[in-house]
Amino acid sequence: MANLTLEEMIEIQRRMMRIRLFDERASKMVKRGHIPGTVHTSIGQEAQVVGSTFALADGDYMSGNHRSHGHPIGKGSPLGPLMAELVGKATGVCKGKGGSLHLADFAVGSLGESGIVGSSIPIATGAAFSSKVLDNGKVALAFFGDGAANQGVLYESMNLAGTWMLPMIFLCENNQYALSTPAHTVTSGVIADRAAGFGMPGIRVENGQDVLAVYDAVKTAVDRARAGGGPSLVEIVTYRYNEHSEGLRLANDYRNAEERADWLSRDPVVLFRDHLIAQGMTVEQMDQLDADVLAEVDAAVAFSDASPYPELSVAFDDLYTDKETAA
Amino acid sequence: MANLTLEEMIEIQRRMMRIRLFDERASKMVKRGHIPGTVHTSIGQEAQVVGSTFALADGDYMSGNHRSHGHPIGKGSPLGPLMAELVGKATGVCKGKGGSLHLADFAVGSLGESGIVGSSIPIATGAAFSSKVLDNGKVALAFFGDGAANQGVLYESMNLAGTWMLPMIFLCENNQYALSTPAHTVTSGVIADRAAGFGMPGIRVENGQDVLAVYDAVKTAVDRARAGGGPSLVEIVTYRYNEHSEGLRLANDYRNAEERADWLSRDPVVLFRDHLIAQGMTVEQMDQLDADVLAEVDAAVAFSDASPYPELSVAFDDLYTDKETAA
Amino acid sequence: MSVMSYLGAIGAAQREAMDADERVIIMGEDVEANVYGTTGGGKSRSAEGDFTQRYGKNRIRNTPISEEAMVGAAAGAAMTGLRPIVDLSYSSFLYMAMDQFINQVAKNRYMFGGQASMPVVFRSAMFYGLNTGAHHSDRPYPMFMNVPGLKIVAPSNPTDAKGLLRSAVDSDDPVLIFEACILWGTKEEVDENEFWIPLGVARIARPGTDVTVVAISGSVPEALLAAEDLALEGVSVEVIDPRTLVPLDRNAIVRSVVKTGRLVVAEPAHRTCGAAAEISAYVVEEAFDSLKAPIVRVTAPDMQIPFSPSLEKQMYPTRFTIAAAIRRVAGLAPASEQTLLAALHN
Amino acid sequence: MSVMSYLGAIGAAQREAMDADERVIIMGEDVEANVYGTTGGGKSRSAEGDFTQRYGKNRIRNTPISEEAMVGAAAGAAMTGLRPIVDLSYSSFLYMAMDQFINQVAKNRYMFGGQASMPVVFRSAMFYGLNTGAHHSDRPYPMFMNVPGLKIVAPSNPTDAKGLLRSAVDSDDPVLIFEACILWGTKEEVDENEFWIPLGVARIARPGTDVTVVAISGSVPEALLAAEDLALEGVSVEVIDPRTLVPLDRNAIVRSVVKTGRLVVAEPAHRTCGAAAEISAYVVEEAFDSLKAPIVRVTAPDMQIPFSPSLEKQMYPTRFTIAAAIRRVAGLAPASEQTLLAALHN
Ligand SMILES: Cc1ncc(C[n+]2csc(CCOP(=O)(O)OP(=O)(O)O)c2C)c(N)n1
Ligand SMILES: Cc1ncc(C[n+]2csc(CCOP(=O)(O)OP(=O)(O)O)c2C)c(N)n1
Ligand SMILES: [Mg+2]
Ligand SMILES: [Mg+2]
Repeated sequence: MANLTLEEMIEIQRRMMRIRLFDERASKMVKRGHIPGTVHTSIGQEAQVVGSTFALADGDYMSGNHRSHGHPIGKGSPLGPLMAELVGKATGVCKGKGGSLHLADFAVGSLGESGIVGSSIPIATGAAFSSKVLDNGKVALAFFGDGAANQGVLYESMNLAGTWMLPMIFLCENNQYALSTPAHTVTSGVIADRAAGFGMPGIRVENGQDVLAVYDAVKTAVDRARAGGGPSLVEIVTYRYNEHSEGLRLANDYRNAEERADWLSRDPVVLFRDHLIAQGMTVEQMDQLDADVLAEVDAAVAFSDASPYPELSVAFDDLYTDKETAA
Repeated sequence: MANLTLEEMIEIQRRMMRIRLFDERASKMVKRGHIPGTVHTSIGQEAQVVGSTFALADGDYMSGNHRSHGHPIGKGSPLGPLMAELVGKATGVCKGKGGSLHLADFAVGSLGESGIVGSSIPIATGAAFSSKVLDNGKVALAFFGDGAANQGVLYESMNLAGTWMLPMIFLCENNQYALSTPAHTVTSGVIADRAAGFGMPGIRVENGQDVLAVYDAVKTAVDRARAGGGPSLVEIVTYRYNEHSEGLRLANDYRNAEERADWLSRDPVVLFRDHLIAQGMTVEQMDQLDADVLAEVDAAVAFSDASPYPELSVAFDDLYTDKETAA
Repeated sequence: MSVMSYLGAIGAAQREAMDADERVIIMGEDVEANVYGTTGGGKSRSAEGDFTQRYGKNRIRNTPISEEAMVGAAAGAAMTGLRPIVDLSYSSFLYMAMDQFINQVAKNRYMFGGQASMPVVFRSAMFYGLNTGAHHSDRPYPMFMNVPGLKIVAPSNPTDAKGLLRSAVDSDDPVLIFEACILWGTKEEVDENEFWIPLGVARIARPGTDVTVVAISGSVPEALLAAEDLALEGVSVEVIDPRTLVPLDRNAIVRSVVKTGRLVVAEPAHRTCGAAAEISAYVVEEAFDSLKAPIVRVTAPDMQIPFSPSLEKQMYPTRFTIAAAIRRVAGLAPASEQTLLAALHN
Repeated sequence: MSVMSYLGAIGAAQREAMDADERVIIMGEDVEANVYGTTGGGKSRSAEGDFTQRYGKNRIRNTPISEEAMVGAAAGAAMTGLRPIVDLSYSSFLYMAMDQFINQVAKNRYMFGGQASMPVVFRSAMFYGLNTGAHHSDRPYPMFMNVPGLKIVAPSNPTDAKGLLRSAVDSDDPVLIFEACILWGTKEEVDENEFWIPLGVARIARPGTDVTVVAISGSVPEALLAAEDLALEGVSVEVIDPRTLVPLDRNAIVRSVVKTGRLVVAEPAHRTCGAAAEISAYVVEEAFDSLKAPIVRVTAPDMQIPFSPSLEKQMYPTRFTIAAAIRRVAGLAPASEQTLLAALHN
């Protein structure tokens, strides 16, 4: 079981709340047109995200997907430049060039979220490979969804990581749907069970709303990877509370009310708040934590609001390292 | 155990001998420059090939790879147009446009060999899909090597076939090397074990030189598929006697003499010849079979020799069904 | 006739094709729930008229997110009796299946000496200009034009979207249709009866005599606006919409240039090795003596697409940049700085 | 100086790069056994000097046949401290990894606002003209030219192969090198000391004054032969080898055309949307007034590659087809029918 100090557990709750409140704000901003395009929230999946990122060390790498805000937040990225990025401001973590789908914060080991489903899995694999060649003790983790679990590149990467014994965690966020498509209708077999054929442990965390259960499973895999034991596949069963993306409206509801109510009754941030209170924290302390995080989110929005849009000309920077090659 | 008549078993031996003698001839022709480019022989893998193709019905589909001659021969394709194709003659099964790497004979359900490793697996999957939609009772089989087993498209196809319960056999020809690379150095886990995670049976035939063992395993999978039981993965352990491709010469020998001697001592065509003799065939009868097949190969070469090269202009046919679109 | 959106016209064509031929099936991610709006009631996202109810799950197939297997399986199915329409949603997902497109879909028939035919349609949408960032904004049709064996269609209006899709489904060769999302909302009167627009025949979107503009996909409406603007200055612009890029109606383009002597090519793809390069090179080779001025390309720059709206808006041909190119080849003075500034900040 | 083959020069450059920088590693299928001849002794396939012995299995890595993961992993490794050289053997295997090339390798740095750099080299060989059939004969560099963010190199001789590879490895941006197998045997004196040829600088392979021929990769030697042939008839042909296609030395090409007024572009890729189209379109846009004749492209037709030697030989530009194009732009009568027949049956 998790061997965490109270302080660490408070930090876990703080990061989960950051995701919750950041994404709730982002959702509103999309609906009001303050954020262009759309965003995919991790609301409901906070335990799955933070349980995973918290099991990594500061210098460790990770890559992610379109459900993108939680990962860097969970890894400790400050909120201001993330929010500014969502809005398309020059102070965004990617200078406004990436947007929600393509957050990256190399300072915290976030090598990039990918709008293309499955596409960033080999990037994390390559980071694990460089760790191994350079022998620098870093571990890499790739986040991907239940839908992405049917992209072939996952199995190529698992095989490569298994063959080369790379320090790597393949982390499947099984929120049971890929857009409108229920996982069981397009997935043959069980995702975690696919690990065995690729010579690595496959762990399925059935209660992905319990952040400590997630942390334990991922930490075991991280420790194993760091010790030279090679890669693992960890599948975490969870649920997204919102629609696939903000603003999307489908005529058919593909999820039923009972299912939703059941998952809502096991809200990860509420569960862990209660756990912390059981551990001796007061209600006031927890309320204060929420208020602090809300202030952080407010500050992030204020930071974004106060930031300029990028100059037209910067669109032509950053493609190549040398300016001459660019058109 | 295989429920085959003596006649059927003789036909199996005939097809194995066709592959052996056709490929031995092709090898010589490459070395003499009669066949342009190179070819990849199935010598040593005859039991694996014919045990598989013989388990299919006449109308069933299959797709293959660069080690390409055995598959259509095993499925009953006449040798003349195959040999003419290798030489690049107008009477070739693909009119000289395909060559060794791209044999196809739709008349026997051969949907094409692929020079690109792994690339034809979804083609067979699509054939199985059309069988299912059209409900025509056909089964499809995809041949691929141990090397190809690390292409992601295999797992995408397995998942699709598993989800849609397609009548499909994924047939891995594990000859233990991909070119110079030993399978165990680039494969994490056991190929057949990968089936379980994709919700299908995975069978490993350890003695792939025993054509009846191969036949039994594949026939079970074919029957299951035809009965609506969905796909299977069958891995057959075998060995190629020749170099990866004819004419290739590597400075380093990546296979050792002992290993080779062991496999040579279990030559599939010798083993099954002995089996047939034990079943009551005479040595003379078996010699006659060999002589008949040799005559077939001679006739195929004669057919090819007598055939013209294609006219220059035909290079510009067959790209599109309508001639106008072509350049 | 009835008013249809571009998206609605695609839905209508799919319905007609499904009704006309049992071998036509639709497969893709989220097609059962009509997420992308072309497997629903024919007008927009809607539950009624739902294709899944109408045609059943045997013919309307949600796929896993496995583009490579999906494209290859559609090819294999097309070789063995079906006529699949594959919905690949965004054009930038085509890369996942590039091997299948090039090595199987395009080469198969040729390599096998004509044994197979490949009646399959691949639809995908170019989401450029909608602040979706670099991963979702691609316009990759030029790279497919370099692959012999594919047919490539890029409709610019609802009528063409409907009529070309019917021809694509009826083609025995593989067809890739690139739809521009910025056109999805476009509405016009479209014949609700069946009709087919042949592949390989350009449309003169606006006749003219002084300058030819060949415009592709989402650049067609912009070119028409530019032509209107220039008409006010007395320049008569002929706008040609090739509609299909392979086969390309090269004769129609050359005919026009022989008449006008001046050519601008506008398209939303990246510049280098784009369709505009091909059209320019072809015209200079075949109609050199008719040319009175350089051929000018108006394209996206060789730059990936930034997310920020403030950056993205300058990336694609607009009425203003096309007009500027027309002015250049017509020998007119550039528009006033004011107009150009207005253009950049519109 | 010492005599090196094209293949040997690549091996030599790889050895130099591995010696110069520990972060350089080589990965690919069958590189440990030196199957493709560039991880051996430096001259040809050979056991001595074997890279695996010299650099160890940590830096010389056989990969599974998983091109997509291989390319993506190389990208991820490049973002985190290594400088991989990836041997993809045949160019037509690049399609397997197209998503990684376009969506990760090319876009990564831009999307992330310059946070990452991507120092990785992808080598592959175009096996055209060797009767390997459609799957192995591709020359797909034009489609990569349409992808901003990649650098693209196509050396035509051993010296360039060596010097450009060194610059590619030292580049902090991703570089794709397309090597033509028909050039592998080419030999010349090459400096065995380290040298670098900058990316983006064309080479005047033969100076001339009457006609400019821009030739790419395997078409360079053919263009030089055509130039020799035409010299006998008093036509002075300037042959330009761009060497790198991105960045493309556009100025060098325009300078030459301004001088000669006549341009032929020869390349082994398919015609539509090829590099020749780009070069032609660029020149007509920038040097229209200098042009005295149409720009003529000599390319492979828009046709997949047939296997039969009797069919394949007519597919690529040759000294004869290039000479015919030069004659056309120079206003000379076509060569006699005899010469052309000889060409087809050579
Ligand atoms: C290659 C590719 N195919 C399809 C899509 C469109 N798409 C975006 S998100 C998504 C669903 C992803 O589901 P999953 O992997 O389970 O992640 P989740 O959204 O549930 O977190 C799809 C189909 C895409 N972005 N990339
Ligand atoms: C996509 C792709 N990658 C690499 C190659 C080069 N190649 C041809 S055959 C081969 C080895 C294949 O091994 P395996 O699948 O085990 O088949 P085998 O030759 O052993 O029958 C390789 C690497 C290829 N043709 N296609
Ligand atoms: Mg999901
Ligand atoms: Mg093998």
